[in-house]
Amino acid sequence: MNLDEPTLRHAYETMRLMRVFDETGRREFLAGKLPGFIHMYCGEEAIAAGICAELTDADYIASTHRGHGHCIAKGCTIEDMALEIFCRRDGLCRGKGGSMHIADLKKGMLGANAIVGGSAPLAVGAALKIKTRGESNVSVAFIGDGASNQGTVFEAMNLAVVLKLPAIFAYENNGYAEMTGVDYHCGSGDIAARAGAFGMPSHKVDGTDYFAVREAMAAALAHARGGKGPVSIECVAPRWYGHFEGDPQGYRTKEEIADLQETRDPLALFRERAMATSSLTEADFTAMDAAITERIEAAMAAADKAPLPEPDDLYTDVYEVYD
Amino acid sequence: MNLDEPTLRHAYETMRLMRVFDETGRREFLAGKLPGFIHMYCGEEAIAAGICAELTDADYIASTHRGHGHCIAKGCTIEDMALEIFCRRDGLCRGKGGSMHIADLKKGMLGANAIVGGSAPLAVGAALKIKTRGESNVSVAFIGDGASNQGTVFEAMNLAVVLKLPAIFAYENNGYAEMTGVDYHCGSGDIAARAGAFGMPSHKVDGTDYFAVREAMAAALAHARGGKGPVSIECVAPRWYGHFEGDPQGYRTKEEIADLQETRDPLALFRERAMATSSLTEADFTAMDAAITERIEAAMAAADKAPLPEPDDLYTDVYEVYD
Amino acid sequence: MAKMTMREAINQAMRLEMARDPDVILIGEDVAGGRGCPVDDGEAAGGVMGVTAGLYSEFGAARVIDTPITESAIMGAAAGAALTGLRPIAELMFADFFGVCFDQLYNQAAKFRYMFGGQHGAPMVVRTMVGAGMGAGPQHSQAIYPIFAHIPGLKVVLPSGAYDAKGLLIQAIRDNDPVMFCEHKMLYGEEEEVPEESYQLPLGKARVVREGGDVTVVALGRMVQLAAEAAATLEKDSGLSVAVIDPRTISPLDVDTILDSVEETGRVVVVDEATPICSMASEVASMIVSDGFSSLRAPIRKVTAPHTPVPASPTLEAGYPPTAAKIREAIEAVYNYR
Amino acid sequence: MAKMTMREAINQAMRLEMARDPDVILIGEDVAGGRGCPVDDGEAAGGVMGVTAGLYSEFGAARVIDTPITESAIMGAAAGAALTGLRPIAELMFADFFGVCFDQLYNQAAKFRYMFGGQHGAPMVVRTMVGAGMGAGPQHSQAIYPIFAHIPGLKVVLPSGAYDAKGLLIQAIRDNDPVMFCEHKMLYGEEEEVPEESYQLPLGKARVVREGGDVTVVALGRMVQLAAEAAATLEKDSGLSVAVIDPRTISPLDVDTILDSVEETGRVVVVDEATPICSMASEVASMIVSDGFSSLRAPIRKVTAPHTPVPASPTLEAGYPPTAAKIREAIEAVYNYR
Ligand SMILES: Cc1ncc(C[n+]2csc(CCOP(=O)(O)OP(=O)(O)O)c2C)c(N)n1
Ligand SMILES: Cc1ncc(C[n+]2csc(CCOP(=O)(O)OP(=O)(O)O)c2C)c(N)n1
Ligand SMILES: [Mg+2]
Ligand SMILES: [Mg+2]
Repeated sequence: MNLDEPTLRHAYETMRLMRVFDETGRREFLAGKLPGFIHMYCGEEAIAAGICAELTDADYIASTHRGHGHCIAKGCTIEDMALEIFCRRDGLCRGKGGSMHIADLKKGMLGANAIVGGSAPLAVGAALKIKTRGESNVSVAFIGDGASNQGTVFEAMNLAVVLKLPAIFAYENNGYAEMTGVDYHCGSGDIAARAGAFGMPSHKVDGTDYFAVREAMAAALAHARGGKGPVSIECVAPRWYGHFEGDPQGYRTKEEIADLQETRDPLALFRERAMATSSLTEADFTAMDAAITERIEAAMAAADKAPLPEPDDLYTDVYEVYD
Repeated sequence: MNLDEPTLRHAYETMRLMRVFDETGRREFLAGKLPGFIHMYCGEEAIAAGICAELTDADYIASTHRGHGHCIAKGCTIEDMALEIFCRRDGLCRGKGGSMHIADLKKGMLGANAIVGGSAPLAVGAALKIKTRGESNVSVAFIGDGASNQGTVFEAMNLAVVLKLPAIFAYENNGYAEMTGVDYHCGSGDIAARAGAFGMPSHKVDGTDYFAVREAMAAALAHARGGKGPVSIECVAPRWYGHFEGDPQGYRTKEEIADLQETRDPLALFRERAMATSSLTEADFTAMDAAITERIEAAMAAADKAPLPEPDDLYTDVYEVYD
Repeated sequence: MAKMTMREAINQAMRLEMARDPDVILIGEDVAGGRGCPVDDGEAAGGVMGVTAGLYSEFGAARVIDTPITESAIMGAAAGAALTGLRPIAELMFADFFGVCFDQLYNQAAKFRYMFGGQHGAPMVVRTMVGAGMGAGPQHSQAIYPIFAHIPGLKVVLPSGAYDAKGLLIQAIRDNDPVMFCEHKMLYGEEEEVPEESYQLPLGKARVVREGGDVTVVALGRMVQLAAEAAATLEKDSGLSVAVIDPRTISPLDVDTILDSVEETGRVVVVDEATPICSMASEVASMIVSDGFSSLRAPIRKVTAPHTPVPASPTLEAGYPPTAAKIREAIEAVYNYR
Repeated sequence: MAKMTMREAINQAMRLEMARDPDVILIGEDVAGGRGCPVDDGEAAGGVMGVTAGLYSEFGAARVIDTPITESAIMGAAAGAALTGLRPIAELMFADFFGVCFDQLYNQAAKFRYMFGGQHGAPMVVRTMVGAGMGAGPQHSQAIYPIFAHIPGLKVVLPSGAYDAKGLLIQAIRDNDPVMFCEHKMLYGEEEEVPEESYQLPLGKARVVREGGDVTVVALGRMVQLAAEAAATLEKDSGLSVAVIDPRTISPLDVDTILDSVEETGRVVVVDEATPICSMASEVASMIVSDGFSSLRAPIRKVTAPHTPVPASPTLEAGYPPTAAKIREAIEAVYNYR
């Protein structure tokens, strides 16, 4: 897979935005500024970036509780996202959704989802809309390794095969479902093969390798846009942080994480390869990093100062208010 | 597989009881004597008989809406069953369950189930009890081809593998889920292979062949009783009647059914093979048939005349009555 | 005006809306008559109760979609399609099955509009069968709609006959939020006068089935007929004047029509086939004691099913839902209360 | 007597019962601290909220069972094990997730006893987290228990603090029918005096939190504290004498204790954090207007969440559940009604 320089830049910036958005968000969370739960995507950036690289606003994604990376990859602006995770009036969901329900329909981002396995049937529904209208877009469900066992996900895969829908099941195998290891919770030990047995082409790739993910997705897109039905892709990329902020991670070692950061950092791996195959330099990356840090700091600071919802907003956006 | 004469007699009688129980029940239903829905097992007798042949009362089965055959195979007496499908006071469930909820816990028969896919998690639960208590029994879920797509069933298979439970998933592929064909509703076209991808040994057999079913079950039993975890068996045996009584079956031909009855009658196939490999004669079978018909007619007639529940039974068997 | 069964009226509502709007699709088990069979007969079924018969032949496989028996996938697919622009009608064959798929309705479809800050809702209708009467036992006979009504974001419709069913279903399909459309299985064969053409009935507007100044009866679904019967008998026998109100939609509930009547009568009976705890019968009673207390002149009597599952035995089932006799007795009790 | 958090009290109840009865097992997600990880540390978690911490170390993998994230399989496994002889405690992490698994509870476990004609029930406890207050948004903050209470065959417990939680949980584990044990997440850290030894509190018996002759307040779960606070303030400020009743179990409901108090006061406020339609607040109000009408001297006021999802924003969430101020206002309103 050979990508030109603007594409490489864009890919890197996308991943870098994810990294810095989450690490900065983490700082704000630990400072008590964000409510609820927050789930870090660090270590998995190449998955969302690779899966969404060739999608447009007319394609759909349905996301998970760990959704910030997906949003960024799908083109949500981080300023709007920051407002939402701060639960501000002008956030993407007016502060009613927060981190676990962030959505941006105009970008085809159908929402983070705090129900494990909730994304898959919804993505199939968007694929059904695409097919009914005769469009050539696709719909992607992001699904964690833990979520891969949920009945809803299996049902969704079967229905997508039966109706030959342009749905792509993007499995994010980050090694853990909360505190439970994938080797324990997935009885077959192989998410991709299990998906394949539902009757669709199935890929398994290194989820820390942007190029590998993007390549698998390109094949999936050709298949799905060609009217041949759904595809699944399992991307393996262990997470760097706890399940959510506050998880002390007694179930894994500091060494595992240090080793991951050293040898399987999707951004570092990308930089290396990009510098070897294009004219991008260390300095280019440093400049991109700096710009992104600045942008995200500004976004977080603005969000922190942005207006809160009005108390009466509690009652809006339901079809009907009872008293 | 070589079986001695008493075993062959018992097997045939079991299947014949199923056949006559359902065909006589059908007559009573059409005469307006049975309430609700009734689902015929004709054509599939060898499945229940083969699966349950070596089970004892200490093994469990969890059944489906099409459960009469499973009951008989598991040792429920047809007199008690007749009382229940007539919804009489002295029926197995005091008339509160009826055909779709018939259960006999002392026989390890954990209930027919009117929720498609409902049986699988329950059977896994019984297997969990077996394992927790350190017993050597097994627990079987009967699952239709249509039910094989339900999320609950996939979840149950995965959990059984994860916990290495003595659970056996007996798929009854009778060609249809109500009016929908298996080739349509099962995306992969192969229930057994899909089950195998969950990480368990998986068999596929001709469900009209008692000996084939029993042989596959013997292997499954050795595996499950040996503490090696769950097994699945797909048994293929098309049904002879409509989904329920009242289904005009516009979606299939009279010829298909005639051909089935001619060439794939589990009882006829059994008789042939038994006569070829034992000293059982045509006359023996005729005698068994006559005895069974007589017994079932008597059971149905008795049930028809048996006392109804008392109106106040409406309020019993709930932990607490509100008024 | 022609007589039409409720089954026909519902079928016609779908047909009219599908003809009018290409975004309306129908998805569910055997709604297209069953696919993948030796005989490809779109008229073979049309759902187990025949309610969707003929729609497959008219609108084709792209819009009348048979599915595997996977209700979470069906409801989720409808919700996802609704969120992105279609107006699906999804069939949940028996409402009793909500337990395998409710997340996609209550946490997803029903909450989209709110949790996405108003970006979009899920304009979908879930058609589903409720109620006892067929001897089908505990898992196929429930009137489980109070659970739907509990959920903010779900509207819940409960037609008591063919005329209402048609107008309410057309309205429900055009509504921009998810609507649970609960069809009582014992009403499918009941006939009423129903216009051939399209018409809409608003959601949240009760029907005053009969006027009356002595007692107010609020009855739901199949109970409306029985309540009207009881009222007529009492008027004939004892000269009582009994108002019967059919809310038609239980969420939103037409509070005003009920309170207006209570203001006149001060005496109330609520009749529902659902089990009593946290039910619509309780909801209506509690609404009245909160907002109509000053009119109340007697205890409110709820006539409901008992707090038990539905037994299979017809003998027992006959005593399960309210009967006209029990309703009459309750009306007399509140009327005679001093 | 030692002070103990509700988290500790619940942990202790499970520990005591598991030590007493080998048939009691615990099954759920991460209840054993997470299996299959590089570090096999049974103390690592104990459920996301740490409620089951230490049980894995004490009772081992055969009785403290981690599962995949498959709630239907978990609840079904518990139901099947309960039907065949065990007494499982199954954890449904957040009650909000009931929508992916409710069938195994409501159509299966809850109906066994009835639909099998009394052969056997499902002696199991489902421990689950409810309530708003963490800013966790629409799918992790619901007080969804009215839906559980609607179902015949399910008992529903809603402890308001550590002492009750321990005694009620022990009782629930020994009960022969399925019990939904709803733990408010904002109460886990709250301390009360709790005996170290085992004790049981009956299901279906309310606690009179404070006596009072002017107004009866029925409050549920976390609302009990707020109601008691409001009552105390009013007594101090205006000399009002306000009874506060905590039903402790909402199914079965201790109707008598409530009616006794209403007989004295004639004025009622019901406080619940759940959304209002077909809720326990409505249930209690409707029960009173049916069975305590002659005592009633004012409209019943329900103080509940609005009929909306729970917003993530803490600003909005703060206005979502009832507050002591709103409860106080309602008490004054019913007190002053003439
Ligand atoms: C239906 C449901 N069950 C349980 C949870 C609680 N929960 C939230 S995230 C999570 C783990 C998900 O694991 P995985 O799918 O691997 O995603 P990851 O967090 O690793 O990205 C669990 C159990 C939930 N939100 N929804
Ligand atoms: C959850 C659920 N969905 C739908 C139904 C309605 N239903 C009853 S039987 C049936 C078909 C089942 O097909 P299969 O599993 O192949 O069993 P078979 O009837 O062929 O024995 C359906 C759809 C149900 N009872 N439960
Ligand atoms: Mg994971
Ligand atoms: Mg079948």
